[in-house]
Amino acid sequence: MRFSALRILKEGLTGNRGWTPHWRSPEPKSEYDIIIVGGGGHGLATAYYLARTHGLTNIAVLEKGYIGGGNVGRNTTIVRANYNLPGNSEFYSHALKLWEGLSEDLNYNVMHSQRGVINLFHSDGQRDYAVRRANSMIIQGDDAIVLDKAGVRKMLPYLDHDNARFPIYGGLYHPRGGTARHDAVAWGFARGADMRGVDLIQNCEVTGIDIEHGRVTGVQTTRGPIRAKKIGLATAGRSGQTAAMAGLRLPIESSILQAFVTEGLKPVIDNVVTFGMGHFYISQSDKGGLVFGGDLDFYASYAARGNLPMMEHVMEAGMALMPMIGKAKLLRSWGGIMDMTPDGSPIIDFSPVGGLYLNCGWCYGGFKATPGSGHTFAHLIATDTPHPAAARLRLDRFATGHGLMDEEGTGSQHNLH
Amino acid sequence: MRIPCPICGPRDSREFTYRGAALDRPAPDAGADAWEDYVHLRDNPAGPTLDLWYHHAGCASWLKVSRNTVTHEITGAVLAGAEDKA
Amino acid sequence: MRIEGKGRIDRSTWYGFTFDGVHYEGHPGDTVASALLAHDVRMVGRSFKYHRPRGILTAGSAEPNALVTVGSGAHASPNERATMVELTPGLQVTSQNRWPSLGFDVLSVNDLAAPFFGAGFYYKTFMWPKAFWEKVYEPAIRRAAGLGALSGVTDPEECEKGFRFCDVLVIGAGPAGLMAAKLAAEAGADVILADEGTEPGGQLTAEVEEIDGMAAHEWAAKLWAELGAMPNVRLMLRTTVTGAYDQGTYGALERLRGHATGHGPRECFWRIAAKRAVLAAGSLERPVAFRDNDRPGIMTAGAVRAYLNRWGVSPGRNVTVFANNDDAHRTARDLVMAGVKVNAVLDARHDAPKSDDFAVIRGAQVCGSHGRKGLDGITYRTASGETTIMTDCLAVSGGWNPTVHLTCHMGGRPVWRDDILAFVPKPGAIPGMVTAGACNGAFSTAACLAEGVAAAKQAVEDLGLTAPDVTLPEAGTEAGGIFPLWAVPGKGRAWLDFQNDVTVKDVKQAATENYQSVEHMKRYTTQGMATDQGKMSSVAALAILADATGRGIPETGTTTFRPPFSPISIGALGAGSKGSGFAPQRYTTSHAATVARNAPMIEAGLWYRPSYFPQAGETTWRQSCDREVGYVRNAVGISDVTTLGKIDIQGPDAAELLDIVYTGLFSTLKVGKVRYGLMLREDGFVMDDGTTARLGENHYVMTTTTAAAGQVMAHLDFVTQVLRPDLDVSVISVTEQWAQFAVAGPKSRPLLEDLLETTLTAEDWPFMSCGPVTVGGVTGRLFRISFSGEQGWEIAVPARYGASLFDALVARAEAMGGGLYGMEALNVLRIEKGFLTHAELHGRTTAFDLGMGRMISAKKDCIGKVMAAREGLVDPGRAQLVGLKPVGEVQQLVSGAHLFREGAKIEPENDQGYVTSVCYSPTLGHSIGLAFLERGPRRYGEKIRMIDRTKGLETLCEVVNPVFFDPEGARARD
Amino acid sequence: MIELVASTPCQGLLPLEHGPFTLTELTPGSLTALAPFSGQDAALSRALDAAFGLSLPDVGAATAGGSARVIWFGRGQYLLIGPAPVADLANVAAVTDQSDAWAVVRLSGEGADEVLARLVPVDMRPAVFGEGAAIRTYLGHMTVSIARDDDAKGPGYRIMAFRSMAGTLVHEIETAMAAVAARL
Repeated sequence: MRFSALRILKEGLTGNRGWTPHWRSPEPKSEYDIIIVGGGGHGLATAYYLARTHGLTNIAVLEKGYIGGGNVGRNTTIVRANYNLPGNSEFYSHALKLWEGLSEDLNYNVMHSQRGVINLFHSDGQRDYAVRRANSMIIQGDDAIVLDKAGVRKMLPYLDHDNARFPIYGGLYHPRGGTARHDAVAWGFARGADMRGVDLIQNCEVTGIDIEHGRVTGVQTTRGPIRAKKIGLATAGRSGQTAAMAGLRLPIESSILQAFVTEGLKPVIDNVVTFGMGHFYISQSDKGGLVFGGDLDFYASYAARGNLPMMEHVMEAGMALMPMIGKAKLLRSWGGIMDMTPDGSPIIDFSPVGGLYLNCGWCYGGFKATPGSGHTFAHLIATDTPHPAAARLRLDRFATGHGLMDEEGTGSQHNLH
Repeated sequence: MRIPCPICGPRDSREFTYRGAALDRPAPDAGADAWEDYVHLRDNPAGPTLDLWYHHAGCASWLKVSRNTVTHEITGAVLAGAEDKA
Repeated sequence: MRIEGKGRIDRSTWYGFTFDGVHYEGHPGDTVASALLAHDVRMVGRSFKYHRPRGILTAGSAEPNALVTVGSGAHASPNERATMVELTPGLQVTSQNRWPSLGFDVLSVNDLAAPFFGAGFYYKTFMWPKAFWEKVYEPAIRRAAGLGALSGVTDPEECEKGFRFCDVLVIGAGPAGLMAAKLAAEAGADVILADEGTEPGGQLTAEVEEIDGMAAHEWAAKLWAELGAMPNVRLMLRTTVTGAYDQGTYGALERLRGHATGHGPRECFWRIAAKRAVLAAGSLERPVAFRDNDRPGIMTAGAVRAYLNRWGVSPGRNVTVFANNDDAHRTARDLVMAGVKVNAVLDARHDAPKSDDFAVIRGAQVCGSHGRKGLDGITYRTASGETTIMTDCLAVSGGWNPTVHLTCHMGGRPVWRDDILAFVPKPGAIPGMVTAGACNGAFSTAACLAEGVAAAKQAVEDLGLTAPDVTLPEAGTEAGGIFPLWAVPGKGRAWLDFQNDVTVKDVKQAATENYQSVEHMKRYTTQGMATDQGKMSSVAALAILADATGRGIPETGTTTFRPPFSPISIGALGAGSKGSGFAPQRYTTSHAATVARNAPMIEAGLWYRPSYFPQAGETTWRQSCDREVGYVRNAVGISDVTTLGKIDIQGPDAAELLDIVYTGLFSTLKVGKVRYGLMLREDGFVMDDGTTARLGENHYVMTTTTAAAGQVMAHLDFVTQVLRPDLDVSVISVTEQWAQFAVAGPKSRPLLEDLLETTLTAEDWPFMSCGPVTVGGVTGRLFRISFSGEQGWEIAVPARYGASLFDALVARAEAMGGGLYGMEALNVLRIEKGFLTHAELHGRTTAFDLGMGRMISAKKDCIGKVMAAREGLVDPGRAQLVGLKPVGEVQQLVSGAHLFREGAKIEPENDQGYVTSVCYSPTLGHSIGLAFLERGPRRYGEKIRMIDRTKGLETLCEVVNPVFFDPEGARARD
Repeated sequence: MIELVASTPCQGLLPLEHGPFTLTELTPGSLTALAPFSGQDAALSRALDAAFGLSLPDVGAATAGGSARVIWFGRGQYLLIGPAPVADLANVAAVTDQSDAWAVVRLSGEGADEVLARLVPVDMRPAVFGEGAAIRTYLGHMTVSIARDDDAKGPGYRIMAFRSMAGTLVHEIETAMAAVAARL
């Protein structure tokens, strides 16, 4: 079924009786050409692009819970391409281009809203880095504007411009950055993949990866064994466990990132605003809730929930930056499991096991990567060559020291981000 | 979250900073693989783990904390390195 | 309307307030909701999507409909529950989400288009034409969405946060919580009893019943007072426990009464560390879905009782009760006793109990309601057909949901009980928490009292205390039967989520479209995403989903309950951090004198440092900066350098520690000498740099950069405690002990000789030497080091003398044609010399990149040495430090600009490096810059294009040695 | 010879009162960090006893002798307060002058623990944080040392924060004093 205003009109006039499932709930077959482990945003997008771009449809996405239940359903919905370093720069640039046509491509409105991202800076040194980053972005073909104090004040009059502990010197404005409706991204990819014949198998946990002579042959699942020629792992925070099934140890530690939403409010924040000194970022959803987040809870965890110290720190940062939100009430907080790499940048690469491909290490940046990740991972799996936009997202960069992408400069080792 | 500092007693986790899995530093000549293991690769267990915390706002001790990454249960904490100190 | 003789409000006092500009009066003890109902105001808001009229549904914090804005201007607080706002004199209350008025709301037209606005409709449209999404559709959606509005200006009110500790935290002061607190307190435990209400008793405050022969609410008040008199009990009213966190940590929000009269903060967010907790949070009554069940005048049966019994208000003059359980019959009983007309109790059960006091119609289901902006009548269905009756208030009960939320905050899922048709907590879901009373599925008062005692007994015995014998008070044992009824079948729209306008049809449509996981249904329909987080709707919605998908309720499961239990203002959670409160401010001892000289201050590692010192006649910072650079190059400059980290390292193994943490050798440093050191992270990248002086055989003092001082201290503790506990060495920060000043320039020696009344010969005090000195009788430390390339010294005195020494140094310098220099001049001086700061040591550079590869001693191991040798870190193709000098017409250099070969296309593949630091060098008379350039040191003399696309600037530069000035270093050694 | 004039960390900021609470600056004389070398704890304790008539305190505690007192100051670290150190100490411990490193204030008044409850993540009630207690913790976002410091009028708290943060220390305690006083 193709979605459109006309279709809504027709259904509305006929009692909304004609709607059909957005995807099937098939039984798993005994064998597929390709199995994608993980029915989150990246796994679903990978399946979608395998089908759409490469014409491969004998594919299953295996999801242990419900599709879209991982980080794609629990993030702060920010979409941007404002990275500094080679590797990230071209990858997120590629992803943003895919975002820009995604609703039409999927025929599912993902509410991609290019309302602009502003990264504030608070010292001359930070401004210099913003200029460097802005140049990287522009040279990459993306957009960036360095705002001075007055420029930020004009765009974001509600910030504390006069009394802030960390005075605002200016901002790096990325007009094409913005937000999208997170669940819709998962569902849109799911529907698009299903329409092209991909089997989405929910409530199917992979419990083992079968390897013969150094090459994958299939998986064991809670719904029985399934054979496959190729297996792509897209399990985000759980990458450590899924890779371990293939005998691999990854440069990944899983941590908690909390996010927050307030009760609905009339429009008051029109952009995405990032406050680096306070590790705080915020936007307002179309429904009216202020959606915001902060830094990691800073301990390895799979609990998908955080604790008070970081939550309070985020709120304190919010009050420091924009004290007008003091009477907005926090409605809900949640935690995602972040697959943190040593340098804070992702991995899309072959694994040492034949036919097993890795898509992991998304740290806090996975949502905005979704179409780019799926698109380039599909390319890698389908063609056995890295997509040019993701060729630097290599697994061996830590061992060799070549091409590390430590955007924050906090250290290419764990727990320093 | 409260962490049982062996020196100060149970304290709010806001007094601590975290530094990941407690691993033994290899010898300088242990080879590239051993160093890659130490600096970058992680078991990343979903379950019991032993990790390093620094009680920066308290006694300034580095601790090895036995903790469960799924439940956040903490079963113990010892002074890191104390086992080597006579 | 008010009912004489009912309620516990102070009728002798009148409080005036306004709602949408209309003046009303209420009494102390009223909530805004009770006061409005007393005036027969039924419509108080509009729903989110269809802008349907909304009335008061509940009498508590789960209220989804009666959301109002309280106060005005900067004090306006949106989305306040009218059911929770205590009436105070002069309160201004305004309705929300309507335009132009509550009565006439233009967007109520949405309701007519409802057939097109079903679940998830927005995912299926607004895609064409593409540009319209952001330009037309989204702005329209945003404007229509949202509830109340923020003022847009700084919240002028203050909040506070605090910590509390106890043995037993009892959450909820209803019958179960009161008894739990009593037992725990009598056992000798340190008890906190918290309740979100304004008086103790929980549900007892709303009921007509007796405990131990007393009115139940009086029994509660009496026990509360007794508890309050015990030294080991702390009572917290108006305090909502909002979240359960690890190791017995709870979040709680206290609303402060004094605030309304201008005394103190508005709210306090408490973090409570409790060894054990008893959850006695009660239960929440759920509505039943039927056609048009959302009209103002339809409310929960328990709420009708609460308004009558506690506030002396009847929400209607002609009330009908609709229920599937015994409990709701009490509403009819209480109304009749109070003289309010009750049409009938419509009970869906065919075996419902009969009453002598009011009519009970068995097997009846309400299948529709009538009225425009409030209820006029209902239609109900029995076996004999449909009947329409006039009624202005329908009290509905679909049963009660135990308040299990806190037990789910750590991932626990509640357990379905078929006998009471409700989810109850999973035992042990929160370590250390026991549940009791209605939140545990015990619905009779007697059972609540007993469970409270049992739960507290378990808690105190866990703590090793002996539980005393507690006599259970006499109380009612009736819990009431119940029959499953979630939604009355029929045409039309039956509401589940009143605020978000989610109907039974929406849930069914979601199931049809295969959004069958309860999480999918919730997210697709938005059911449960309103401000009540589904408290009023989720169980019914999942029952309908279960039915639509052919699963049972337990297999369908619930969505995840997450903190906070009820919303908390960001102002409370972020209390204290407005303005300068966000982080400590660190001031040097020269701060006041510096500010007095009008120096703009900049932030550095929480410290404040002067940018430059403007003088009369100077109109730009550059003029000041150039003058200050001149002081140092030509006379003498003074600068406060206290902010650099200073760490005393003492002990027999001090030298060995330094050899481990620095790339260079420090064990060979002679006493009285200073050496520059580079510190790596274990991954081989540069962490920090600084000088370290050997003050004695076993005594060094290390300096760190201002920003990295804390990090280096933790690192040294790590090395000494974890990696090398065998070392006998002590590490202690002395940053705060010493006020330290740089004295630099060709006239620095005479200045210091005069100050110290001694000679400082080049032989005794060569470059990179150190030692004790006496300043005005005070023992200080003198270091001959330079960050400017000039002859330089740093003199340190105990901080109490810092301000005084600063004044003395400045006076002497000014007398010698020099003076103060700030961070801008300091930056110019160090760039001229190619010295590094965080602009270059930005965490991604290696010793190799900085041209310091040879500083990694081959004679020993050090932190980071192995990983620094990885091929990627010593690749000759890496960008390495160089100097840049403009050689074309354009002379401007920009930090953050990128570097390209002449003739190369400006694209990422050709990007060869970037500029980190630039300045105009008054010494050399042109701009200079430091940069990282691929294979840079082998390209001196080459021309390179500096490209800044943010300003559209291109500057042709020559690649040069990064030491621009005095490359031999003779001036510093002079 | 120039004359250097000493100033105190909280000069011009204290004393302060709100309701029953008083905050004053203390100038306790010398502050000397003592970190015993490996295995020298007992020797340090003996040396302190010989010089000042007091011993090393336990973790989280203080000892006093005459005008001298020693408080536990962190792992393997103690702070001698009052007299200047004697030379002997340096044989068994790293001795570091910290006399100018800390702002030292005293908070007192009935219910002063309620003021600290706004700032400190440790139970400061007099019954729990007993006489002779001395800990390291946070006050707001500052690391501090807090010790019980009673006088004839009742319980008091000696609070030490970095000298450079004296302004923030006073501001935060004052805000909490006012907030608690407003409830009384």
